[in-house]
Amino acid sequence: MNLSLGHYLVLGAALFLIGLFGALTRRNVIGILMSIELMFNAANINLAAFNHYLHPGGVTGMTAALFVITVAAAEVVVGLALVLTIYRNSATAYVEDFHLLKG
Amino acid sequence: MRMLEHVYLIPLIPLVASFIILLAAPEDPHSPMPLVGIAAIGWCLIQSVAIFYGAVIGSIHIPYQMDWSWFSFGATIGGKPFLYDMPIGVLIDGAAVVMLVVVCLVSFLVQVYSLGYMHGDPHFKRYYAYLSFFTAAMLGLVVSSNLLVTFCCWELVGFSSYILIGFWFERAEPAYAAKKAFITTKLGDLGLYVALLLIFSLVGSFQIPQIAQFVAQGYMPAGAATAIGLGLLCGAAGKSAQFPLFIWLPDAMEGPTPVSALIHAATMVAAGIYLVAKCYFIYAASPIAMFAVAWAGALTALLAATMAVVCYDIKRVLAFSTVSQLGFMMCALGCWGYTAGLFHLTTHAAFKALLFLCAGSVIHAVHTNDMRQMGNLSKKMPFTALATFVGTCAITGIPFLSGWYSKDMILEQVYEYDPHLFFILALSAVLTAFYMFRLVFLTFTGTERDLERYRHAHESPWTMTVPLGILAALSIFSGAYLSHNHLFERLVHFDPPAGLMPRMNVAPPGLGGIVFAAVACAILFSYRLYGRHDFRLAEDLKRRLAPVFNLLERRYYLDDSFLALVDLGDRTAKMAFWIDSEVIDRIFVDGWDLLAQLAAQLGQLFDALFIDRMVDETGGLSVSVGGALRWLIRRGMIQEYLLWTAAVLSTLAFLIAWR
Amino acid sequence: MNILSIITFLPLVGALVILALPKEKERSVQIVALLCSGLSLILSGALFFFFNRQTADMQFVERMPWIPSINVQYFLGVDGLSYPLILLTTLMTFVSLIASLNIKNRIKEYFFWFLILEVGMLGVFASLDLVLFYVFWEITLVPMYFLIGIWGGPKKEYAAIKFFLYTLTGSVFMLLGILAVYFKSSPHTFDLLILLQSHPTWERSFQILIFLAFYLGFAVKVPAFPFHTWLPLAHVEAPTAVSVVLAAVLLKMGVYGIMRVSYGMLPLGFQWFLPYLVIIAVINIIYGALCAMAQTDMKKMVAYSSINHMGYCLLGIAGLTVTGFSGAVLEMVNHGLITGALFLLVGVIYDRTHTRDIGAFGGLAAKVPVYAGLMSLACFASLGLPGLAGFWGELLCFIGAFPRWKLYTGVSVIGLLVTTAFFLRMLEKVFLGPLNEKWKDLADVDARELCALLPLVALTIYLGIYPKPALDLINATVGHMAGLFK
Amino acid sequence: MQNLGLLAPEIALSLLGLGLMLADILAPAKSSKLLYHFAWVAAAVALALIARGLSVSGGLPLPVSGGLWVVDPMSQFFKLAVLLSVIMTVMLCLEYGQLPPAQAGTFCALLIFSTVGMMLLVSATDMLLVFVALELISISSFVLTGFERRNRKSNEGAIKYFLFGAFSSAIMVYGISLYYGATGTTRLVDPQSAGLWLPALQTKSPVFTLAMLFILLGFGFKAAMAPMHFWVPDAYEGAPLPVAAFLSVAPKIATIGVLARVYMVLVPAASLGFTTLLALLAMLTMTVGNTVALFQDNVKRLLAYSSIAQAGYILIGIVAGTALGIQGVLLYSLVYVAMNLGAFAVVQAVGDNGSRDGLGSYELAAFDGLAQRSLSLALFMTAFLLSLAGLPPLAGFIGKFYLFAAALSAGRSASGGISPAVFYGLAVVGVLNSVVSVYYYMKIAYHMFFLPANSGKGERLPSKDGGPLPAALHAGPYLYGCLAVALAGVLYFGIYPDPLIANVQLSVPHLP
Amino acid sequence: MIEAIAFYCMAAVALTGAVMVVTLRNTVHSALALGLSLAGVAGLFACLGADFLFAGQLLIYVGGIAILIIFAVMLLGRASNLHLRQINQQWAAALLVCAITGAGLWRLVGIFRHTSSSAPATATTRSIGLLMLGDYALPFELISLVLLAALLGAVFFSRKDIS
Repeated sequence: MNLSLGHYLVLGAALFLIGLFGALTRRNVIGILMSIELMFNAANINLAAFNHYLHPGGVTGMTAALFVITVAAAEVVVGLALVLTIYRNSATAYVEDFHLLKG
Repeated sequence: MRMLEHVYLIPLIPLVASFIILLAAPEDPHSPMPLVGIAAIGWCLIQSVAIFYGAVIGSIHIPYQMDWSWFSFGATIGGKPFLYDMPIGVLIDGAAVVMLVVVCLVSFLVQVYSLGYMHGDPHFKRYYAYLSFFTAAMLGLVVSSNLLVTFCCWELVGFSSYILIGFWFERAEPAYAAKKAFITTKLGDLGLYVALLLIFSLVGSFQIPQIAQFVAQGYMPAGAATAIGLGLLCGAAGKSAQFPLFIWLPDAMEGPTPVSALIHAATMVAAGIYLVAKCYFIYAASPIAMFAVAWAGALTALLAATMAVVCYDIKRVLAFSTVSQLGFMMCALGCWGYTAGLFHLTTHAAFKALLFLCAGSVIHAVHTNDMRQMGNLSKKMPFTALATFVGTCAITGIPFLSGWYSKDMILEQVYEYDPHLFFILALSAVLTAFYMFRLVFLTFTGTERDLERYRHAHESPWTMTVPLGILAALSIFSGAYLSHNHLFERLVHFDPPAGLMPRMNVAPPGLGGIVFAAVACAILFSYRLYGRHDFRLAEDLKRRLAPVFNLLERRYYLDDSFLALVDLGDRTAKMAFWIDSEVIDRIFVDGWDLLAQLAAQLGQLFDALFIDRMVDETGGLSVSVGGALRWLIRRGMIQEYLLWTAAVLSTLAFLIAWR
Repeated sequence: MNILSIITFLPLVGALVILALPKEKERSVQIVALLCSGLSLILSGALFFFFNRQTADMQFVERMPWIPSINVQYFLGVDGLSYPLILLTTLMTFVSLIASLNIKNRIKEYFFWFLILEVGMLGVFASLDLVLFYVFWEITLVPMYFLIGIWGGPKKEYAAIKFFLYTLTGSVFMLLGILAVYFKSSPHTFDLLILLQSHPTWERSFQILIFLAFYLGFAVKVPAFPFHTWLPLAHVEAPTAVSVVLAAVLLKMGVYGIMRVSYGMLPLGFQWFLPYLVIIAVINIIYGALCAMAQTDMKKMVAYSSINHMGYCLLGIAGLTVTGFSGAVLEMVNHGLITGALFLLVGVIYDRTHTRDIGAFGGLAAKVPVYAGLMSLACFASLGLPGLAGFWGELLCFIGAFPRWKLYTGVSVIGLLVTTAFFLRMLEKVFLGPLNEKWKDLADVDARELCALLPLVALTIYLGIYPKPALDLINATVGHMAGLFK
Repeated sequence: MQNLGLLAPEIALSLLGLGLMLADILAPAKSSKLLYHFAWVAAAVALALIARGLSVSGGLPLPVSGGLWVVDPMSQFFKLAVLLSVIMTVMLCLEYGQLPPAQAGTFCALLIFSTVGMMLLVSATDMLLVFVALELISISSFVLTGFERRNRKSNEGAIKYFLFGAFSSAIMVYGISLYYGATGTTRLVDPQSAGLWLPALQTKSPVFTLAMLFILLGFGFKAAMAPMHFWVPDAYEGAPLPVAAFLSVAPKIATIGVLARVYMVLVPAASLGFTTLLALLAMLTMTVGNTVALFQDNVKRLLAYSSIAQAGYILIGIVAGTALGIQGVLLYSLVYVAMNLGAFAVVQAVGDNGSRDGLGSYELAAFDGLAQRSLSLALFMTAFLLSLAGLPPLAGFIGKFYLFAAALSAGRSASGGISPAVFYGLAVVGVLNSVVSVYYYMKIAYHMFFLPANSGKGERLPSKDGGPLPAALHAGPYLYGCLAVALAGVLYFGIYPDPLIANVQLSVPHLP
Repeated sequence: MIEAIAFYCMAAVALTGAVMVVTLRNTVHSALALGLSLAGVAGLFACLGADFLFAGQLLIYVGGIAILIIFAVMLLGRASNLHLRQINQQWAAALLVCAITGAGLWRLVGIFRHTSSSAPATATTRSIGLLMLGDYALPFELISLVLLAALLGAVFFSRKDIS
């Protein structure tokens, strides 16, 4: 059997959905962060797969994926720093505990 | 002096005088300012008499008309736009000439009389200002050539009546009576108002000659003429206290008695009659309106007379009598008796003013209106008694007194038109004789029933008796003078357009004699009941006819109907306001409220669906759209935010992908 | 000569000067306010002698581009419809400012807002460009909000926001209407005079829709049933002088708008709406009067009587005759003067007794004769006694409406009776009868109040006896307007 | 490579931002104010460079396109607006007491970096550039939001903002990947021809439309468009006030700029069949913003909801998609900068006055009797609020006027299966919303003018010494300067908007 | 055939890791699973012939981000209580949302079900480098600012108050 673009897209979509589910349900901030990383990865798979199957002449998709990886890294850095600060202030990393601001 | 050319001065001089009196001097019970008013009206009297004299000897030509431009406004009649130049002016015809004399004369005498009657009143000066203002308005009504100006004066007359009835405003009753008078007459004025609108929409002018011409040329549709006629009648019924709007007049007796004499006997209440006469050409074009006038008059004459029979308040008896007599006039007008009606108006002015002033004199002496507390006053105030007797004879129609001429003329005219009406009027005439003599007997003869009051009674000062004398003289002689050589008929007559005059019956000779016989019987009956020292028979009769008496004393429940009407108005008002504040306001202003309630329900729905959320919900249910939307964010949970977002996103993605 | 601009913006200058003055200089603030609005009054009064009464054209026109990109102009001008209202505005503002001299707290802000309000009102009547018109229209809202909200009665906040929201709801639809008209016209323009002539090419359904949008804006202001419920509340809560301006001028903006914009620009829509308009007018007249009758609060009663009187204006307009239009304009002016006086008078007694309950008084005429006299005069003028100004406006409205709406006019005459009834009842309960001992030390009107009242009373009498000056201003314009509708 | 000279302002600003970091190290902690001055000077320099660029090439630079970015009047317009808002924000920071002075350099640098991101964002015509620029803005904003490190509200606002931001950028990236799949490039314009490049075959393909939907939501996050608005009130309330002011203005209009470029010009929403969708979102945005704002007692939060609603109004112009719509969007964006920043400035003057704990002083109750404490501040606030509500003669009115006009004109010329009712309905919902908005704007006015300064209404935190609040309220010169600029804009553009409109109109025909 | 086996293996690794990330109670384990999943994705990149990307993924993601996260989780220590459930109560709703999204995405998959590639895998590093310094120079430079900003932020949050 031959692998089609569909296979990769299914995989990407599955990863995206798992990430989405995690982002919506994990109680821990870091858990959410990790889930979001999964969503980024889903996008990266898409980019690479599209590049390979549909636009094999260029490398735009892969380059874009690299940019995404970098940006994701930057986000994680800030996010973790933030989580640590909050943890220092209020000793919790569960998002349910963040409800000072509401309404 | 060119009296006629300066006839416009007649209303203006009292008007100016009124303002001078009102503004030029401070309030003072002994103010000399009334002399200004008397002087003004004196001048008017001289001028009026001069015009009258000129008209009688034919040295001046009537009708006389003179107009000035007042203001203008755009109008469209029959699709044709034009700038209507509203004139203000005078129109002096025979009726106006006579009315001028009547009004000026009575006004003059009443003002002189009031010097005595009102002397020492804290608002003495103001009283004269009001009187002068009234006179001005009334004279304006008489001389105006413009129906709208007439209406304006008509309203101002009503206003003067309001302030004069309520002159002693510190007491509650006059205040109430004044209001009642104004509102009741205003009710009638609505008809007049609509009639005016109708006239203008058809004719495009308020000028009486132009309207007359319009009618004469046959442009006026019969239906419109009827409507206008009825509208005018409505107004006249209010002002002239015709059935069923006469309820205000008895109450109006709360005002000072000279005021009653002037306004509610001689002049203002005659304005309605005068108005019908002034617009007689319209009635001529509408048999229905004519018919209505006749019957309204006849009914009024009878009903008022019956009510007078049971009344003990001397002024109210006179008031009912006035109403009844006005009914005579109205009926006469309704029976093509233009001359007869106005003739009676003229003579009635004299003797009714006389009677009121006499009553005033009596009240001045005994300080009560109740005839049951009087009696035998002829001993104390013979002149007044004599004057009253003269007046009573005149109104009763004792031959060769003024009332006899005019009433006879009416009865004849009415009989010729419609015998049914004649019988009603004849009956009224008989009743009139009865209750008027009842008044005389109760007041001036018999025994003194209230010794305290009797002891203090005294004859009035000359300022009051002199006018009485003059009026008494007029009551005796005016009829003879005016009917001599058909003087009045020559002066005041209406020429019906050809073919409009209905076929008439011929009055049998001796009709007057039969009526007089009946009247004489009534007088005797009255003497039998009230002329002696004991009233047993009267009491007995009263007991036997209790339901009838009751009905009459309650004034046929018309007052109650009026009150019920007022009450209905109040209720309607309250209901309207309730609707306003509870319904319309709710819907249209606090429409948000409605939305909010809906939203609250929505919020409840949410909670029902996500029942576990309710556990956390500490605050009450949200109360608006915003509340419902806010529900999404109320807990401040980031993942809930994400969920909502993702839900919308997923739905949209699904829809767009598969569309 | 930019005379109209000067008249309109003089109060703005005053407002800015007041803003620059320190809070403590209360006397100067008052003087500046009176000076500016007085000057505006004098100038607008001076126009009376230069106003050409023979033409229906706009006069004293000022026109310059304002936002040329979308063809918005700064376009002012007056004709017989707007000039009387401008005169009324300057007069009533001046009078109200005099009456406001007894305001004790936050004087600077008060006069500032009041002058801004005057700018808005004058601008509405003077502007001939729809955008400009709308701008001025909205400018009136804000000062009113503050004037009611800060210096008002117990429920002032609610009244203020109710007034604001209610009026704004109406006017935003007007804004949409303005835009729709703009895009409909070709070339696109907001020029009212051009728009007044371009309607023949607009289809009926469009006109009806746009008419409704405009009507919503105007009807709220009039206020026409059923959009009137803000009015009693606003009036009752507003301070005296604000009530005066509200009744005397702001309500007129609605009627003016209907006459100027809706009628001329959207004849088909207007025609479509006519049967409803006349019914609304009748409801306004009778219902307003009935509601007034149910009141025990004098101010509220007068407020409802305003609804009743605005009904006459609407009736006159619905007649579609030149007489009706004259009547509507005249009634606007007269009602302004009379109701202004009534509110001032109610304010006078409220200042002294802190109650407006009709039942709380009795027999005051003996105690305060001048006040009683003035009040009676104003009441009788309001109920349409001939010889006072109110009569003529009503009469002309009725005459104008009668040919087309015989039945409705006939019915609405009942309004006259009810009006009489409640005014007389009020007079009876407050002034007549035995004196209520509680008020035996009541003082009569003082000089300031008299200063504010006398011009109104004098004009009421003058116009009642001799309405020619007012009618001459109006005639040419309304004649032209009525001719439009063929 | 394209002419880098066109990017001179951005480059200069980045360099100055780097310089700021260096200066932070060198400058002593005491003179932190100096860094703020450095920052606004940097922004002013960029501003001047843009202005110079506009003036040398005969008023307007020719649009350069076909690459990753364009420099055209529209982009320059937005850049000017962004820079203006940055300068005003720095002015606010100068008066704000809650920022740690030691970290002024970090703060300013982040501010400048995010500004660079915005400037590139409005110029971008490439999805990748858009994404990176957006991330630059986001990451800087996250940090800025949490800048009051010891304040738990600030922390919480930052983390919520961060999570929401990361989540939506993940979705957006997924969208970009689909976009790449559908088109084979990340460009929004055709590299070969300088004109509009619309992958004609692709617009109806689900891949492309889904991509555009995901990207739209990514933009929606920054522009605070419902249903991506949830973070807004929390982040604004938590953020230091100048940051909240900045966030409510600069990123929002920059995103609006790119949104307009993408969905009006490059890939018109109508061609995607997104018109109804966008209209619905616009209505939802307005309604959410306005109705929820009715309930707010915290002024920062209230203004946050108000800014959501404002975004909804701007969306009307984008939905209309006509030239008039673009004009409206541009116009409103600039006007919005002035009025919203002005409003926030007053809030800062009131809320930051005296109390160091930063809690509760942004409650509505803090505005009680402001008119008596400082009439000028109250009047300033009133002007800004009324402008936000869209009342003439203030600038907000002109903006709304244009937007509603755009909707109506779009409705008149609606074609291609789109019902005109969509546009008319949008206009009607818009005006109704502006009525609703008056209610809460006037609620602030109610507190300022109607209530006495020391009324017991609403609990107010006592000041440190427990005494009553100071009778008079004084704000510093920078704040007043900021207010004056804002008011000048609000009044000038309201009364005489023609110069602005003329410029806005000029920018329309130059769009690629 | 080998490609297919490699794909399925890597896909299994990536998906299993991903599911573990979102389901495991212990956050440390989750973080480890994340590393696994990311590695799987890296393998997929390799399958696609994206050599540079494969390297980048391994270096940055697996070697950088995943490790960083593990460190952070360790630092939080007590926060990863094992006895607490790590999935909140809205999981059902979330599942529904995911299902709907999935249904939408399924349409896309359907379009490309039979798209296959015959292009041979080539070395991409050079091309990527050229692209980054050519067309994508601007975003490339901008990325540095992004990283700088992230760095500033991280430093700011982590350092102790000077006062």
